[in-house]
Amino acid sequence: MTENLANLGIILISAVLVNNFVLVKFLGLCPFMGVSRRLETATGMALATTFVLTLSSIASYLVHEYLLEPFGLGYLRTIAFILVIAVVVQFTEMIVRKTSPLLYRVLGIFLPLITTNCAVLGVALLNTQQQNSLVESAVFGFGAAAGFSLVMILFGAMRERLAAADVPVAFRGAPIAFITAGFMALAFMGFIGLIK
Amino acid sequence: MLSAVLVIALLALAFGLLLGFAAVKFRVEGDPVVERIDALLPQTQCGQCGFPGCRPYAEAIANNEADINQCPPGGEDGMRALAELLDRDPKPIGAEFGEEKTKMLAIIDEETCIGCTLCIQACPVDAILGAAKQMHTVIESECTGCELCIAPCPVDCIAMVPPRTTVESWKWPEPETFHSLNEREAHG
Amino acid sequence: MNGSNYSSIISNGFWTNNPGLVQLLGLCPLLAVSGTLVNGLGLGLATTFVVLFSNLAVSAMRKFVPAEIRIPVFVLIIASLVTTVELVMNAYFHELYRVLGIFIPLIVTNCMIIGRAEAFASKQSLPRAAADGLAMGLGFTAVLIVLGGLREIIGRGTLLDGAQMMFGPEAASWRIELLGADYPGFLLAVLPPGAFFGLGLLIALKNDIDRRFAARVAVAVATKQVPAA
Amino acid sequence: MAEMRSRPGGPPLHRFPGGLELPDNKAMATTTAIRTAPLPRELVVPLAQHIGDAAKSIAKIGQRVLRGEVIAQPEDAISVPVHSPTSGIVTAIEDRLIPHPSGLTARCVVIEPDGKDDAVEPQPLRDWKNAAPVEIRDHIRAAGIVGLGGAAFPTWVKLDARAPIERLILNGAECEPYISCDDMLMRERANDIVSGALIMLHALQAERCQLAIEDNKPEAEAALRDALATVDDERLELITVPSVYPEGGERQLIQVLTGQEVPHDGLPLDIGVICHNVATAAAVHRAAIHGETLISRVVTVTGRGVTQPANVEARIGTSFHDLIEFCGGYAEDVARLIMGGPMMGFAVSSDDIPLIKATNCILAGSATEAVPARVTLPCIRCGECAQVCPATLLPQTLYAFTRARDFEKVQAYDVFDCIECGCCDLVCPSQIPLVSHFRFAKTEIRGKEMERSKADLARQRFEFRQSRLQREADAQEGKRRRKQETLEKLKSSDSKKNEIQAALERARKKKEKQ
Amino acid sequence: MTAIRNALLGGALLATFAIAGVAMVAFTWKNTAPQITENQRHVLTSRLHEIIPPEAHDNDLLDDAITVQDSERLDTTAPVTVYRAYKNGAPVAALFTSVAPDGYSGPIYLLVGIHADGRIAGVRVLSHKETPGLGDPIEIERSDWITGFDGKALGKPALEQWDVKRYGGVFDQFTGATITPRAVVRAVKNTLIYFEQHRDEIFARQ
Amino acid sequence: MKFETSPAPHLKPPNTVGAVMRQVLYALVPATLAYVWFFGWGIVIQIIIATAFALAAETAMLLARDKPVRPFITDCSAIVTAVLLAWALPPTAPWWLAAIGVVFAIVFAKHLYGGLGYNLFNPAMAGYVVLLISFPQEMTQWLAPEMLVDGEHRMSFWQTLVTIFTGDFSSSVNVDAVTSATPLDYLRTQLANNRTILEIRQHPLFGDFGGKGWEWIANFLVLGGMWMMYKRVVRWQIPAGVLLGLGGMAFLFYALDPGSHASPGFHIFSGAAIFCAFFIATDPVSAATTEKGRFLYALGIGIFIYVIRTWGGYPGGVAFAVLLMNMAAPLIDHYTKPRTYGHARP
Ligand SMILES: Cc1cc2nc3c(=O)[nH]c(=O)nc-3n(C[C@H](O)[C@H](O)[C@H](O)COP(=O)(O)O)c2cc1C
Ligand SMILES: Cc1cc2nc3c(=O)[nH]c(=O)nc-3n(C[C@H](O)[C@H](O)[C@H](O)COP(=O)(O)O)c2cc1C
Ligand SMILES: Cc1cc2nc3c(=O)[nH]c(=O)nc-3n(C[C@H](O)[C@H](O)[C@H](O)COP(=O)(O)O)c2cc1C
Ligand SMILES: Cc1cc2nc3c(=O)[nH]c(=O)nc-3n(C[C@H](O)[C@H](O)[C@H](O)CO)c2cc1C
Ligand code: SF4
Ligand code: SF4
Ligand code: SF4
Ligand code: SF4
Ligand code: FES
Repeated sequence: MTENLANLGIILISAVLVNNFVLVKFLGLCPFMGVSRRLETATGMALATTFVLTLSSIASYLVHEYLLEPFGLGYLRTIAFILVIAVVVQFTEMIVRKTSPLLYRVLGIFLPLITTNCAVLGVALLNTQQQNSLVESAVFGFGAAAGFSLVMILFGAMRERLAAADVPVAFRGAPIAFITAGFMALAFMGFIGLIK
Repeated sequence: MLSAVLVIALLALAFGLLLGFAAVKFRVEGDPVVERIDALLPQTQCGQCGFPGCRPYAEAIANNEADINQCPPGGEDGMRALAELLDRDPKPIGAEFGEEKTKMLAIIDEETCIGCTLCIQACPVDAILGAAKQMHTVIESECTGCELCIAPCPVDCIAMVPPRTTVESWKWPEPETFHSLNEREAHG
Repeated sequence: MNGSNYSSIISNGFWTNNPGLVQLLGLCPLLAVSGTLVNGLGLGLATTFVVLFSNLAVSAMRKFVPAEIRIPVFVLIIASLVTTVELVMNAYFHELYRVLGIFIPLIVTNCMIIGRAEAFASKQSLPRAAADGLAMGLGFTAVLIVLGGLREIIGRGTLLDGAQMMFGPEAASWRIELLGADYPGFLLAVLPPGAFFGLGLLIALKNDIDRRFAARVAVAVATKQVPAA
Repeated sequence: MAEMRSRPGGPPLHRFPGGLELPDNKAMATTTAIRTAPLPRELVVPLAQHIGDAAKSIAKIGQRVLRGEVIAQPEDAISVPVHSPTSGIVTAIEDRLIPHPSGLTARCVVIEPDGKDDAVEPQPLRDWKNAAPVEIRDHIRAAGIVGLGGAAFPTWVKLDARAPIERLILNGAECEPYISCDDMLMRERANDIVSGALIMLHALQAERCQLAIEDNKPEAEAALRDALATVDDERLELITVPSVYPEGGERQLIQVLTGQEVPHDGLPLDIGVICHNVATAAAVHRAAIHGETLISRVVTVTGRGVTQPANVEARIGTSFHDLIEFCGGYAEDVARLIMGGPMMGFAVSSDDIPLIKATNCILAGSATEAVPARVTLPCIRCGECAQVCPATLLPQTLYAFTRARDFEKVQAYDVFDCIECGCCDLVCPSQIPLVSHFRFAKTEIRGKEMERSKADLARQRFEFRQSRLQREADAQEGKRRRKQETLEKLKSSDSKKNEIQAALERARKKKEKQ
Repeated sequence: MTAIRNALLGGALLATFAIAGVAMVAFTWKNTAPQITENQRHVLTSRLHEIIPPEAHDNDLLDDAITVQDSERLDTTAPVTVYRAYKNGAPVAALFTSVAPDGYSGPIYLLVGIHADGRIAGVRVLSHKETPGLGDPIEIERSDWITGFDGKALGKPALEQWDVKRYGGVFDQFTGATITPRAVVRAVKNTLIYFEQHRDEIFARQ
Repeated sequence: MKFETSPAPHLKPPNTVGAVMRQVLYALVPATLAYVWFFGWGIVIQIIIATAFALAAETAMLLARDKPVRPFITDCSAIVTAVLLAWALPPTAPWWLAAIGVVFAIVFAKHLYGGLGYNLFNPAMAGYVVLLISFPQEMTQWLAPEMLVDGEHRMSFWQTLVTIFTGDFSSSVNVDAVTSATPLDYLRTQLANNRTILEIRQHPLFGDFGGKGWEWIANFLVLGGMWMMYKRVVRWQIPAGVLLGLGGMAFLFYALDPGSHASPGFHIFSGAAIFCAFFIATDPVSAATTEKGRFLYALGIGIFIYVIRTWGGYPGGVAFAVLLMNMAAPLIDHYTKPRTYGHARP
């Protein structure tokens, strides 16, 4: 394995900033909108997702590489990946619950939601599409999760500030959250070109 | 085709085993969420939410069987606290459950009271004192204002009155401006 | 929400409980593929197909799946359906398939689908479940079409661009230059921020309509009550 | 902690964060000496004049009381008795309007003076130098002395040094504009203050006493210096501090003099300091040496809304109206009547309210002076408020969370550390009534806590009742079963059939009765 | 004990569904796979056919591809695929997947078609990241600027005129954007030069 | 006697929002004059157009939202937004550009959030970015400093007006010389062509520190900034933070490789860096609000300006950097709450 460190750095920056999963690639939006009303919950969700995303990125790489490809079953990848993700989520939940009740209190309620976070499946699919290696898959998964966490936490803090704003009635709640996300996407366009 | 079926079946089998096992092994005992919800309810025990008391309502919320906007005594503030705890969108108290009223206290007109004890049986928090055939009184500090004692009284001697504002219990009002969040529909 | 009659199932899907505007589920495809009307329509129909059949399947087997493995079973059903759709689109609508890309397999994680399976189909009879699936799917599609249409008009000044991808080569001429050929295009609408702004505005519009309607109803009720009192 | 400019030769001073330099407007009321107000036709003495439960009236309607006679006894530990300000007849004990921001009424003793001003036998504390501290405290308590600096906290409690006290600070800062009662008192009765300081030092067993005075009161400073020279006690020290509002705030003054902060959840005595107002010291002197109780005080009657501003010594219970009349009546354009200073005082809706122990100033403001025509705009987050906050709070954030009704956050941002000085309010370009919002938040949070504890009580009682009902039902059920069993047994023996019948009858009757 | 039984039962049921689902998918796959492969090929060839019409050649372009590498001339270290068109065994044209590395926001991937006689048959942009609204007129969908290459050859115009007008060349620049068109022009020129130098190798069939 | 009551304090507040905003406008006057000197009348026309549309949009939104119009118009915040946005536009840009930008700024970035004080994002910069990504062509046509065009070709007020409203450059002006890249733009594109800084600086676009003309305007902007600091409209944290962040990054890379990185002085004195440091980043509403937070916020802006200028696709960088840090401001505030009096030191 001769992974070029610079290459991995580019994958990371690309996934976190330039091609941010939420704001540019449009993945993982449901939790982004759904559990970001408070900074605390947003942070919890971000942490849980980071863990699961990285792990399932690796796991689905392994399944794809060693189970599907050898048998020429690439077309089954969606089914296989979703199973993998469900297992990883369940597994994480079990481990966390067993080892650290404290952590479970923080992350517990978010874990089941992650299965239907399409960023997780998205990473797995993109890994196969981009033919990433194992290490690349891991870095890509982590980068995607870090990008997700970054905007999620910023968004959570912003929404707390929004709670005091005199937003026009029709825009209260979801609409202004979308508008805000729009501005975030606008700001993230500044990163275009950072990666050639 | 066979290999496809085999591979996925293998995966699924492992998955199913794990889940079935987890479902039994790691069943959650007791639900701390219910406690936390219950702690936010006003404990008026009035049943306006459609459940026999606050705790049943708390359980219903926890099980997704009831919405968070069904408790008028808790009012806007209570609903907000629930929304925050459960990370749901706040919504106004449903009109069908009654309106948020200022808190009232029951007083018994001691002249008229015939000492029938019916109100004592109705009061969910034992806030009424008195024995059969004697005059009854409401313990002001313990009455939750649930109004459950009103209906049973055969001589209609119980009335709800707003608690007196004294210099001690007086609260500073919130200054109003034209950009106050006039419609207190929570958002964020 | 127990959907006692069909009209309420339908109004749920299209308006009161619309997956895109109210439940806020399936947001990713909603934003990602609503660059043009045709893209939106394509993914909307694919999603409708999946939710319809998953509802049917779930409703059909609701009696004999134990609670513990309900979710995994649903997920399996949905994943199989989605893969089927994916293969079919790849074979027969190849260009559209390429445009929609990763968002076709991602229908699997559209929470709306599993949500309907959980909340509705697993408790209701077959025809009801079918109606619900159709209503929800089409409601979702409607939002996709409106958002896609708006973004296409504002962003490029056209409508129905790329119709040939769905309706065959002769549909290429369906493309309408709404704002004239030399409309420079307001790029914001087609770029990612435009998607967020667009959906935000749509939801606000819906809220506003609801509010006005509610206000009108309240007034009507009030005036009706006056003579009675 | 940054050092503040201090007089050459004086001890190093420190800075407290924030604060404002305000035009002091004190001169109007300091041109004449302290005037003594005549006895009014009626005195209204509220029973609650300070924190804690109201005192319980022991006077009877129609009773004649003497000056200095106790008319109400404290019920609460942190409380003091109330004395009759003059001799006369108690005409009523009823709810009257009192000076309170709520504009509500509270229980008062109404006395009609008989003009004789007969006093009870004065009981000075002879030989206080050899008295035990506890004796002095009890004496001060009996004299009804509370802090005259604004909060009217019972002075004897603060003299109860539960920890060793290093220094006593006498607060003569009087930092708020317009108010000059302490200034005049220091000019005219410096000896009383110094004497009071010595008594307090003894009561506290403290090492030294610092008299702090702002540098805008040179006459008072000179008078105090003379008084200090006469006693020549090296434990007493006069310190001039620069004039910055709200330096007179206890915690701010302590920080200026010691460089230390009073812990937010503690008291000054936790860092070995006790702070008293200079007027309080004078009152202690009068109680100990002359045996007088606290029945009058010096109050500044000022503002452009009153014709002849002055400092007036008046009996507690004199109405604001009488005091204003004594000072020449209202000017044409009077628009506000304020108890306290322009920063911390509250506007009252009527002048038919009595002077209380805490009233240091009656400000009759003209329209141009005291009616801020605020156009409140939204907060623009400029941060000016945070710059001037002496408690280093973030008023803009507190305000935002108060608006959002997020009281949890409001508390997390330390709203209870706000001393309500009004600095933030004044500098805010959006002219937001910040202090009012914080007061609202504070009472709202306290109210919620009360509701919460009430709800907890209700929950306990509800659960108790549920379990009681359950127990009763169980007992009933048990009884029924036992009865059933005996019944079965009895069924077999014919001989007791009648008995059974009778028993069943009885049971039925009993049930009907219930 | 029941735990294990439940787990087994669950697993079995799940496996059943899995088998059913996968069977459905596999069945679909069987029936669509040929069509899908065909589609994928079709996408590629149709791009090539934009430049070399199908009637101009008689070989299968996709099968007749070689890769060449020349980091200096072709501006990329990656191998460049060349599709070759023949009619009746005679070379007709070569299609290069060239790269213009110095676009405004990154490399621009091009398809450069060159007739056997050295004239440009056509150029298309395969992918790029240029600024929308500024650099994107290089796409055929946005403007026909790219067709300006058709028929040009080395020396026609002269080598130093292979540039945008501002720098003394013959090609238009875009308003507010000269970098993008310059990069494309340069890449096309370089491809032409490479083609001239290696014409025989390129058309040689092994 | 009865009295009205009102909450304490009972003194007249010395300050108003309108006064604060007007100080910003005054502070811009000298720099605007310098701008006119170097680049002609365009900026004045742009300011007028933008202000007119801003006031119209503000009024319309206030009416639509049922808010009183007077207090919010007289607070002048809409005018500040308009003027700052106009400053960021190419002086000969078509009129509709200013109109679209400012309407977007007022309607979307400001009033959907509740108007004055509630916006999370800097309205002027939001408007600018929308224009930049939607109309990059119009947004990148900059005039060369007038000094470059010989004296008699200076565009008159009338000519500029015609250009702005019709899009045609008057025939007397040499179009090639008129539309050109800004120094930053030029620097970036030439660096991409592997030219060294030294070579690039030979170009007539460049002055002693930054771009010719630009560096003079920057001086006047500093003057305005000092005025605002004197007036306590802005405090030192933000300008210092921006300049330190940008200068620090530039210094770091300049020290590493002066051949392919411009000097800190160049970075600070060209483009909108100074403008940003004193007028844009200082927008109190969308900035962090704690003292420490403001410094961090500004430092972040400085760093992002450098990153986007150097490696990004948009050479300006300022607007994106500001929006990016606007996003982070609430979080920064959250983590920079000062220690309250009497609380233990953390
Ligand atoms: C509830 C309460 C309890 C207090 N207990 C004591 C005490 O035990 N000892 C003491 O020296 N001061 C005590 N204080 C007095 C305060 O330190 C302070 O001097 C008083 O509140 C007047 O403050 P102010 O006028 O600055 O508001 C207490 C104050 C309050 C509110
Ligand atoms: C903002 C503020 C300003 C104050 N200014 C003064 C003052 O100028 N002089 C004074 O004696 N007390 C002032 N106080 C009250 C003091 O904090 C403190 O309560 C008093 O000095 C304690 O003395 P006492 O108990 O004898 O009244 C102020 C309090 C606050 C909160
Ligand atoms: C935001 C932005 C994006 C740009 N994108 C491109 C681009 O994609 N392609 C391009 O050639 N020039 C682009 N430019 C313009 C270049 O920076 C440069 O100014 C231009 O190519 C020089 O053109 P000129 O010589 O006609 O002035 C862009 C400029 C800006 C400010
Ligand atoms: C120092 C200062 C800087 C300002 N900068 C901006 C700015 O960059 N953009 C803007 O739209 N408004 C600016 N404003 C005006 C005002 O704060 C802005 O319109 C608010 O964001 C509107 O809520 C500024 C105001 C001040 C006092
Ligand atoms: S309505 Fe509220 S207070 Fe009444 S019982 Fe239900 S939860 Fe309790
Ligand atoms: S006294 Fe009446 S109103 Fe009060 S708690 Fe009991 S039943 Fe409810
Ligand atoms: S001074 Fe007023 S406007 Fe400025 S931050 Fe504080 S509350 Fe907001
Ligand atoms: S009133 Fe409170 S928040 Fe405002 S400056 Fe004074 S202490 Fe700080
Ligand atoms: S569709 Fe819900 S997370 Fe993407």
